[in-house]
Amino acid sequence: MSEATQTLWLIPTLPLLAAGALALKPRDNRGAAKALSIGSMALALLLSVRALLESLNLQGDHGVAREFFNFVWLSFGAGEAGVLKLGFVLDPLTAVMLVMVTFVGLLIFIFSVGYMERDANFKQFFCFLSLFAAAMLGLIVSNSLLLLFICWELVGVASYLLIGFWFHKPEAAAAAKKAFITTRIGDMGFLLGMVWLYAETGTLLFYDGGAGCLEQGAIAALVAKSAAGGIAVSTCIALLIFCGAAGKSGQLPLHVWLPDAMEGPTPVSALIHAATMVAAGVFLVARMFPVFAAVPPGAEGGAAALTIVTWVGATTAVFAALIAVAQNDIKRILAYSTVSQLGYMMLGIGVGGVAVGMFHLIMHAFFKALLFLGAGSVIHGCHEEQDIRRMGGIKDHMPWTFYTYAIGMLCLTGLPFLVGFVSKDEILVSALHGNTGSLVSLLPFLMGLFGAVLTSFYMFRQVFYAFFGTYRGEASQAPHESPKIMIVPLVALAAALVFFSLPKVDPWGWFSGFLEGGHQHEIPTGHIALVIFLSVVAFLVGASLAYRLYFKRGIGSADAPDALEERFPEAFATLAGRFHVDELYEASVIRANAWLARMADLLDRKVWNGITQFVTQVAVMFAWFARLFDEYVINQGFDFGCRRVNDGGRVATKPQSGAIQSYLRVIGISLAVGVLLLTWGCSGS
Amino acid sequence: MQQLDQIFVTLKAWALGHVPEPLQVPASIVMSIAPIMLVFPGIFALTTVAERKLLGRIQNRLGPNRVGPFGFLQWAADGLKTITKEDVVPRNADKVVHFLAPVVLLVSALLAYSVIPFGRNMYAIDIDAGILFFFAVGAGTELAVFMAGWSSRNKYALLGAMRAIAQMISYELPLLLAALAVVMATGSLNPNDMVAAQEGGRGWGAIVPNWFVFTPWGFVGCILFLIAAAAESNRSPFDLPEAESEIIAGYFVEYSGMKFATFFLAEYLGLFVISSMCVVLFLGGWHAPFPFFWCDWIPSWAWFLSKLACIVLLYIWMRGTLPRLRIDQLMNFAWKFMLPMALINLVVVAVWKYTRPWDYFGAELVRWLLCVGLLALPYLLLGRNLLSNRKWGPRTYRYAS
Amino acid sequence: MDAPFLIAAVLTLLSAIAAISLRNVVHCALCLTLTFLGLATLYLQLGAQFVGLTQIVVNVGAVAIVIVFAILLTRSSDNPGESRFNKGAIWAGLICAAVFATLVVAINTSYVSMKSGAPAPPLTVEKIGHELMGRYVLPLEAIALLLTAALIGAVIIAMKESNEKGGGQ
Amino acid sequence: MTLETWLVFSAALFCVGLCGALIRRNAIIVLLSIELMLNAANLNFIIFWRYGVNADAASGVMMVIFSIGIAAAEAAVGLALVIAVYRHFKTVNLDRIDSMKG
Repeated sequence: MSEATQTLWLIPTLPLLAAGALALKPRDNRGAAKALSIGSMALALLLSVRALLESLNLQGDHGVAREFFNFVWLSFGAGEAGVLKLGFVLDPLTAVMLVMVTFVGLLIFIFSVGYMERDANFKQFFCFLSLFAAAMLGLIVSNSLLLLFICWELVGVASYLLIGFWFHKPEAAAAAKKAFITTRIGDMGFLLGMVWLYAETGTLLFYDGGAGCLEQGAIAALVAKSAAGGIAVSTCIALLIFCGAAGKSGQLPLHVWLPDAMEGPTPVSALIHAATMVAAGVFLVARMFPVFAAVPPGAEGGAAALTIVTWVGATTAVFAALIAVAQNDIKRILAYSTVSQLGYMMLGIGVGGVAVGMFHLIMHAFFKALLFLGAGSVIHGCHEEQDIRRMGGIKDHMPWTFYTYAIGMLCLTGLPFLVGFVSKDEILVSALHGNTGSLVSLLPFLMGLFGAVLTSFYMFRQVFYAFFGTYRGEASQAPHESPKIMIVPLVALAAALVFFSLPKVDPWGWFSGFLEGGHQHEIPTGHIALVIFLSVVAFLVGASLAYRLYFKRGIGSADAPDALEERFPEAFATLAGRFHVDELYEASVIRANAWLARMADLLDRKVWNGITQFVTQVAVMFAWFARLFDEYVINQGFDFGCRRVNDGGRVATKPQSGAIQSYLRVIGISLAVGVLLLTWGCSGS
Repeated sequence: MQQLDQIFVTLKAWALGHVPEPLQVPASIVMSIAPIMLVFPGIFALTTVAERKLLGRIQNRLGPNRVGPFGFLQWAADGLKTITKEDVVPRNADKVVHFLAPVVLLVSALLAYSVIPFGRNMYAIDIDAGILFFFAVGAGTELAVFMAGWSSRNKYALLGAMRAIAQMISYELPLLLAALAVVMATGSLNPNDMVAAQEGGRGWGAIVPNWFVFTPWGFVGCILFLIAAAAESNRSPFDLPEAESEIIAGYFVEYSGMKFATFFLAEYLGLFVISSMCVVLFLGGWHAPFPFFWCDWIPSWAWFLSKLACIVLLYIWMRGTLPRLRIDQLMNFAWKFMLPMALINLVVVAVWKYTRPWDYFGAELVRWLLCVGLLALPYLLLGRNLLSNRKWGPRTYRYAS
Repeated sequence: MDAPFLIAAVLTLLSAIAAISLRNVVHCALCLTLTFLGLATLYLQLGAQFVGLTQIVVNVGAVAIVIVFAILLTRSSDNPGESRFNKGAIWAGLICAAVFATLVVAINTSYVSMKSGAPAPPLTVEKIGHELMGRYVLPLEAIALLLTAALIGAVIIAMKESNEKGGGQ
Repeated sequence: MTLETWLVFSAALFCVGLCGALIRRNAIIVLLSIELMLNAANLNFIIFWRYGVNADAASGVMMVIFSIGIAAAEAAVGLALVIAVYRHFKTVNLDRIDSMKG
């Protein structure tokens, strides 16, 4: 076992310690907040790079290089079966995620120093950020589904705190609650899947030298059994766990929280949407890929679980992209874009395996972080204005922001030969390659292509709105460039993207080789060429449409209706209303919930209350008897006794008249009697 | 000379010889009392005239000058007048007590004379605790004053009585303590022993008499005694109880005629007897001041009476000179000066007695200096304290309200 | 029984009875003074000269005056319409008579009265002084302490409430 | 003059004092009666000193001297108490001063 594996636990521990230390610091200790959180993150980055190098070193001939380090967490019974183990694993998946998260996270931390400069709770913000980073890193390095789950929930808590960071805004508080509760629905499935997995395999460790749940023996056992309806247990477990992943990654039914989470500070948006939390779901699927991909022997077709993942991903990609077309909030557009891209990732994993999905995840993390930070810079420069209709022409005011933003945007839209084009292209290639000839199986590919067109369209629309034309905000408050500490991360991310896009670098080749252990899919060259052509067309179509609609015509004023809206008002309204998913949920789930609550209330009132009433009445009856006994037997007896004592006292106080002369009389009598007794006594003797 | 000195004693013995045996005791009593009851009222009569003449002289006027030669028979006129005046008693007065008050006062004043030795072998009774008797009888004075003031049912009378009692009680303490100094020095309560202790003289040719007034403590004691005696007998400047200008003669405002005269008489008799006690205690009693031969020619009772006359004249002089005190000054003087001085005087007496056995050269001088110092220092301190200028708050009247 | 004793005893007893029965409280106090004087003469008759004179000095000169003062300070409480005797006066009188009777019986039956020693020799003041400074020096000091305490205590008790009004001498 | 005569006289004086303490309403008179009783007791001391078996001992006289001192103290404190009581109750009538009544 290498030293890097043994010290793997340090990577999440460093930000955790920073968070703990910050929690104890005084409130206005900004210097410590900056130094501790950024320092811990930088150290974590260094350790992650070291782990990546170590992992590269280990890369041998025999498949994927993997090292793990397990320890007993608690023991509740005798023998090997009675212990619960946790552990850390170092494999290519972990290594690239670590480097990505720490690198992007570090840049976001640095950006936050500038962005949150004026905030009163500066220290608290960094405390939460550090906690979030710690949880995320813990999630990545864990070799146990249980540890992963713990960190998963910690990520949820941290995101709750961060989204609701400006809790004095009611929207922020509501968004935080929404995020937390929505993901909790998915987590419920995750928990069930985990418990089922433990019940079947007796372990939650991923890799344990042949005894782990992702290893050959366990998978074989899982596929051998089948649950109700003839579905393999592995598929059921995979789908349950996918619920959790869908919740975290904002897949279709559970995507509603993600756009709302834009209420948090922009660095939080960047951190959550770009690099980490949303990626956690994809990462989970990638981590559990063996379970998802397990196919019962003798079953025809691909793995059922992966098919569902594919469909969910494709649907989400198109769905979210459609909504993004009609949004006006700069961050909200990016949020729906994120949801859409997450759909791509799921699609990629579903059709092309871990490497395809993860590559898009990593690349997306870079350019989406860049976009979010750029958007943060724009918002910052435009005096907290988020509506793109009130921006415009700010490329002259904020050149650095504009050019970096442009690089990120072009990556996202898939300008050919940029790294974003490559990652998306791989997904589409895999999707095309995976079809079985039927139209239905070709549909994911077509949806992906349509999504690409939409992506190109809405991103160009946004850029044309925000950066070109004339400034439509208040003239007195012209936009200004952001401080250097915010520009530096932008430039760094843009530089990274440009670096990845250099023809000599070929990140995809290296990445797939590293992650898949040299095992390459054989894809026909014809497919590749077709897909490249279609992608370029899609990009051009989206871009030219946007150009015609928004750049050529120009945008009149901030309150003028959208070009699309003028043409298709009803469709645009539907899109602007986000397909009314929130309203649908309001009408269905929440209404049902309310109805259930009412039923429970009725049950409580009528049934349980009746029973309780009866029991109470019985008790009251007993109490009544007890009271009678008390009142007429004990009390009266006591009163009687007291009265007698009182009477006695009154009699005894009679002589105590307070008149001293009455006492003196008694003394006189006793004197006489005493003298008489004395006299008789003396004469008698 | 011996005959003249003992003439009254001889006379009494001679007269008793003519009295039948069973009546000798009462006769002896009568013969002891009668001269006192005759002589001192006579002196009183003379004193009233003398006082008025002297006061007149001091105040630059003539005084009584109509009755007799130079007005010297004024006392007879006054006596006759008071006897013949109507006796007015207030309707609401407590008649019995009102009547008894001057009687009690007179009786207690007269009783006090019984222990005074007026001359060699001239005393009414010779009891062991003569001084104690003197003061015990004096206690009746306060009671009489109260009776007079209370029974009159008069606001001023009661006020005066209360003032008088408060003053008498306050000054009785220094009076007693001053007398106690002599008791300590002589080791006896008998006035005869005290007179005997002051016989002879000291110094070259015994020129300085052995009177106690010529010792440090005796001098201080004598002064204290004289001041306290003036207060006891309500003499000016301590005549607040009968201040005419404030409470129209105080407790005997409601007395008239013979009763008023009785009060007057009793007051003067009290003054005489307390002055006599002062003579006995400090001024050598009936002893002659000098050991010269011609001094023996003058009878002892004459010496006594002349000393008494000196003190009475001193009081008259004081009355003509000093203004009346305020009540708070009076009380402060009694409790903050007289009483501490009298107590310190007792200590000095003890020191004086303790140092008597010293017989080395100059011991006498050291003794004197020691005692004078012991008295002078407190005198200065107390006097300064008394004279220190203090602010008086508004007075609250508790008894008169 | 000789005449001086009879006179003094009758005077004492009568004034004592008057002291407890007269309506006017001041008269009572004066009668008490007379009783004290009578008792003093009885002491003198018994040969206790010093005690007799001390009795006069203390009781007539001080106690009587204090009582008189107290009467004057509490004067306004007199209620002319009210009886001067309390409710149980008859019983109290009977009790007193019974006490007197028993005491007389006790005196007459006591063997102490059967024998009587020689009359005591006259007690000079000097001897009393020596006794006081010798055998009885401790009680004397105790009495001195008691008198001081009583003096201070009486002043404090009597002044307590008048202090609030500004106080007097 | 016999011992019994003296004793009966002092007993009579004592009973007069007792009677006064028992029947009078005025607290001052009660105090006065107590003085009377004390004096009767003093008289007894003197009587027994005078007619006692050991007449040479001056203890009877001494006792009376101390007793007189104590009586003076008692009178002072007692009358101060009466004055304090009077200030509080506005009366010296003992029948009305019964706030210690049971």
